[in-house]
Amino acid sequence: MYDVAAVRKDFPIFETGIAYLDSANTSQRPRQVTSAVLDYWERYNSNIHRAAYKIAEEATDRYEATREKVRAFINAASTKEIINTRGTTEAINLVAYAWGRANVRAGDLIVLTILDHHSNIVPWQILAEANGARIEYVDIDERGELRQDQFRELLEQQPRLVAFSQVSNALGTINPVDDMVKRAKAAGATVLVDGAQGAPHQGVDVRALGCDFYAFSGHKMLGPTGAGILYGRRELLEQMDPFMGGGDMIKTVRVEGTTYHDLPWKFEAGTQAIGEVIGLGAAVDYIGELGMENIREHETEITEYAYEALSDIEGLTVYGPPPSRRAGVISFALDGIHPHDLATIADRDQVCLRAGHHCAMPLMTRLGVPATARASFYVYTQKDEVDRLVGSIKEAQRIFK
Amino acid sequence: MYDVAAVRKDFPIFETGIAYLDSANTSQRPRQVTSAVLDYWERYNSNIHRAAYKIAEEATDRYEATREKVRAFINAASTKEIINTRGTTEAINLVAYAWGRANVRAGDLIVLTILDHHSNIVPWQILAEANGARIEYVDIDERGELRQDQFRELLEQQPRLVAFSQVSNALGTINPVDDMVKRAKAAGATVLVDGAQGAPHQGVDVRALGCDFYAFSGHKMLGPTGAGILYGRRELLEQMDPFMGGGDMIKTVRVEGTTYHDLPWKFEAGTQAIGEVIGLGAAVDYIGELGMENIREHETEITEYAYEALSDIEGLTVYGPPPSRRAGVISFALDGIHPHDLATIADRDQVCLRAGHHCAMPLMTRLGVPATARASFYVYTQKDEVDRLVGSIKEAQRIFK
Amino acid sequence: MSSKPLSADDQFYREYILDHYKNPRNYGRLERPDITHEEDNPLCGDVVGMDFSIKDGVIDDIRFHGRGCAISQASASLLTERLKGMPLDDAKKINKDDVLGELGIEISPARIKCALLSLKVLKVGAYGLAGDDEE
Amino acid sequence: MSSKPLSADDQFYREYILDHYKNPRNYGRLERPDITHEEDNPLCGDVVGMDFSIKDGVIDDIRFHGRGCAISQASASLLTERLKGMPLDDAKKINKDDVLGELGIEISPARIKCALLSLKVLKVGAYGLAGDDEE
Ligand SMILES: Cc1ncc(COP(=O)(O)O)c(C=O)c1O
Ligand SMILES: Cc1ncc(COP(=O)(O)O)c(C=O)c1O
Repeated sequence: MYDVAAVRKDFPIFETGIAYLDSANTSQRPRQVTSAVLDYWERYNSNIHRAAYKIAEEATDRYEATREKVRAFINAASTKEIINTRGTTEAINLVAYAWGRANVRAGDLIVLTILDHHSNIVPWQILAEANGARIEYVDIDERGELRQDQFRELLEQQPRLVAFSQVSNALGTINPVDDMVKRAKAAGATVLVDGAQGAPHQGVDVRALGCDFYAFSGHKMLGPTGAGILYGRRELLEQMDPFMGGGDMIKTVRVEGTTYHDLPWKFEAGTQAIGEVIGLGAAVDYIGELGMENIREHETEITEYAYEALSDIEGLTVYGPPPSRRAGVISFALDGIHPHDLATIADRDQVCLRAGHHCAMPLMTRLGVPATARASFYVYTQKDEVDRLVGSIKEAQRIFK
Repeated sequence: MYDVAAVRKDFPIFETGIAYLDSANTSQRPRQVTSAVLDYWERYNSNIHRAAYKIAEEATDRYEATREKVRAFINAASTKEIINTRGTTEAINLVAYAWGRANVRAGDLIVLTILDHHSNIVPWQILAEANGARIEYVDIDERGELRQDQFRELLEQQPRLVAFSQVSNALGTINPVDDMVKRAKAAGATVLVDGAQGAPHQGVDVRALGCDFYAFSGHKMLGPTGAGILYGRRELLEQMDPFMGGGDMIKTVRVEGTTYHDLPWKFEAGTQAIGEVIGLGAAVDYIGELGMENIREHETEITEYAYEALSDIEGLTVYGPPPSRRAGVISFALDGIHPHDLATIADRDQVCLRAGHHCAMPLMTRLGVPATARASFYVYTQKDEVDRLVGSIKEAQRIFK
Repeated sequence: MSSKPLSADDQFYREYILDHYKNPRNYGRLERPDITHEEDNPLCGDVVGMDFSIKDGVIDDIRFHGRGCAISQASASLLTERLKGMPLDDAKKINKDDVLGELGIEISPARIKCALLSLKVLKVGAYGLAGDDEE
Repeated sequence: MSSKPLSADDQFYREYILDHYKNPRNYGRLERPDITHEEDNPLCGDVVGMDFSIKDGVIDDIRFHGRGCAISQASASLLTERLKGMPLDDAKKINKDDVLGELGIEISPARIKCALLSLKVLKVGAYGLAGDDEE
């Protein structure tokens, strides 16, 4: 049995009394993660990869150990395919610059989706503008699910790149990524999957999935801010020029020219977020101990509970698919009450609720709403927090009656 | 009187008994910094700029408070000119992409110096290659100081960009940046100063200096890894297109196109290193309390002490300028003993010494050495640590006699 | 929850703010405005637009339209009440503190932009002032 | 410091390693090598090159040259001693553990590349094997 009370004990922040329902935004971090970083700071704080002494060797080992943990976590073939970035956004931009600028040509088609996060839209808009490519967006149906018929039509135009998210952060929609990747690859496209909401909640097997790139953020999966991952297929990464230049990503620097380091370091210029990467390793360990299956089960239980509780409230509209096809995210609206006003009232009860466009403005435009309220769940979420949310909603309805 | 013993009490790592002589590589972090990050994790851990509840407001406030602290620290005109990056390397790459790609044209001249760090060379090599510009490097004289005569000659060719470091990380040379910036500006160049070694040890007044861009790293000035700063003159930053695209750097995202956020957020795409930026703010406070003047005095005292002690050793060659014109960095060689072997022997005595090319291969080539040993100092360095280094050197000479 | 005594946050949604939200004054459009301007707060989707009719340097008539949270809409409604009949020169002097004072409640930093959106419409629309000075 | 008893790290610079460093065996160049190859470890500036003379599938003669730390140069010297007169097929079988074993000391991760540089020269030079498998 998944013991959420025991899990919560690992998160000192809950002693403040908050009900934290904004994990799709950023997760909380357990003591196991923060103490791993603290251990670095207090015992072997040093720079890596230029190690001439023991503490720097330990820092290097632990930094590289995260890479192996992440490799195993997503089942990549090699640690050469695991590149440290600040997060999903930098990971996607890395691909847009280092792969995109060289490989996307004028007139090429880029296929995105209307429910994607800005971080998986804007880098491609910038690329399309620079290289003269065009972008098409896969629409959603009335349940908030991607229109697969339209996706397949677009594939017939042989897009150069197809990029979409594993799970929508705004609606919680779980996209049929296995099928979509297979079809996109068969159509000859390079495929990037935005795993920001997928990696923490569903996990992934990049080899089974068969995508070319996979991006995710440590801070959404119990790790510190400042550390995230780009997975890239080795063959592609080998062909790519570096993104940023600087220390550590080179073999030799000469006035006449420079040779670059091997993978994965070719893409890690300058001093990396060493402590944060070490913390991410601890987060992967922590998730491994809980077990991704258990996490999923727990989230499903909470999501179903919340879905039902919210659906019971009069004047409340839930956006997106039924609970069986959604991750632990519920976006909703209240008749006559703006999401911001609801969030402000919830905040009085220490209920942390997100209100806004969730960095998915094209989706908001598509849904015809300026903003939604959103509750999202993770390993530590308990039913009591959902109950408190329901209380805040009723309170708001009382005030705005 | 500067009380180094009291300062050292703020750094738990010294309880391990190490003599840490590698601060030019990365500094240690005091409890004041680490507990600021811990406080974030345990009390108000949340994402910023989308705040709908109190802890997110506090995170946003403290994140933005760092910006104001940094602004004051370098005396920038506005917080709009302070952009968070992972460190110096990302800051310089940001300029190379977002300013360089649009402003440097075929045949344009870029002036760098032979003693610069790879992070202030490779991004420009990549840019020069992409845009067809050419690069000239200012040489050093026999004291390891930039040849100002040659610099002036190069300025006559009206370079588009001039980039150099405030202080050399490999030799400790303090460059005459005031004069160099003034001349480069007068010649019509855009000027970037790499302050990675300057900001922590000398400080800077960017308005007095008059440079267009100034880059530095938090982890070299008592802050956590993962947070650094790009200062840019507002006028230039306004004209520039964004670097990375994604969440938070936009005003509106539409299928038809996107409008970007105001400065400084235009250049901060995706979830930032929130905890790390908050830690950097605490580091700036800590430095402010010690006082930059006092830090400089303390470092000068240690550097002179070390310079003398090392110069007394037979068969030891110190590279670079006399102590009066160098920062707290001493690069040296021992006859018949490779720097790596020295570092390994020092490590046995828990003396953390750097051996290598210090990410300054063009300088090493120029000096005709494959590597040097390097000791570097900071706020917490005490003479006893220098004495232990001298002991290790003598031990190495005994073993290799 | 409903048995809770009147708290600071009930204050936040004081009766008259809710009243202005539900029954906005001067809501709608003018047929032939001398000035018309709209601003939005893209981060939360609030929109406020105002139509001004100016006679002899005085705001002779005014209407606002828009959508968004209670704070942004009530603030617009309150501001139009105040502006109606006011000489333009006086309207120019209205500042943040006036607007926040009129709302009479504590506004958290995250909601300041909602509260000041209508002021931005006034400033940018009526005077062409740069609208970003409240950041 | 000099009164310290023999420690693990004095072991690290054992007499015979220092001896190989100061008096390298088979140092220099061959006039007409059948194979010649050089590798460097750019991160620390170590360089090792080897010239091979092959007769009937046997390493008939060998010389190395280079510069760098004691570990890299002693390792090269030791390896040439072992290779001289060895059938190429046997040389092919030499692996990391052999080389590290021959050094007979504990090598920290940071110095592994120094210790194995000569093996890389052998592998890449004599067999054209990819040289990155020790990473
Ligand atoms: C002079 C100089 N420039 C740039 C850098 C790069 O800084 P970072 O690795 O923090 O990006 C360093 C530090 O290694 C440095 O000393
Ligand atoms: C689906 C999705 N993609 C991308 C991102 C961007 O991640 P980050 O802000 O960590 O770079 C997020 C999170 O905000 C997300 O939910």
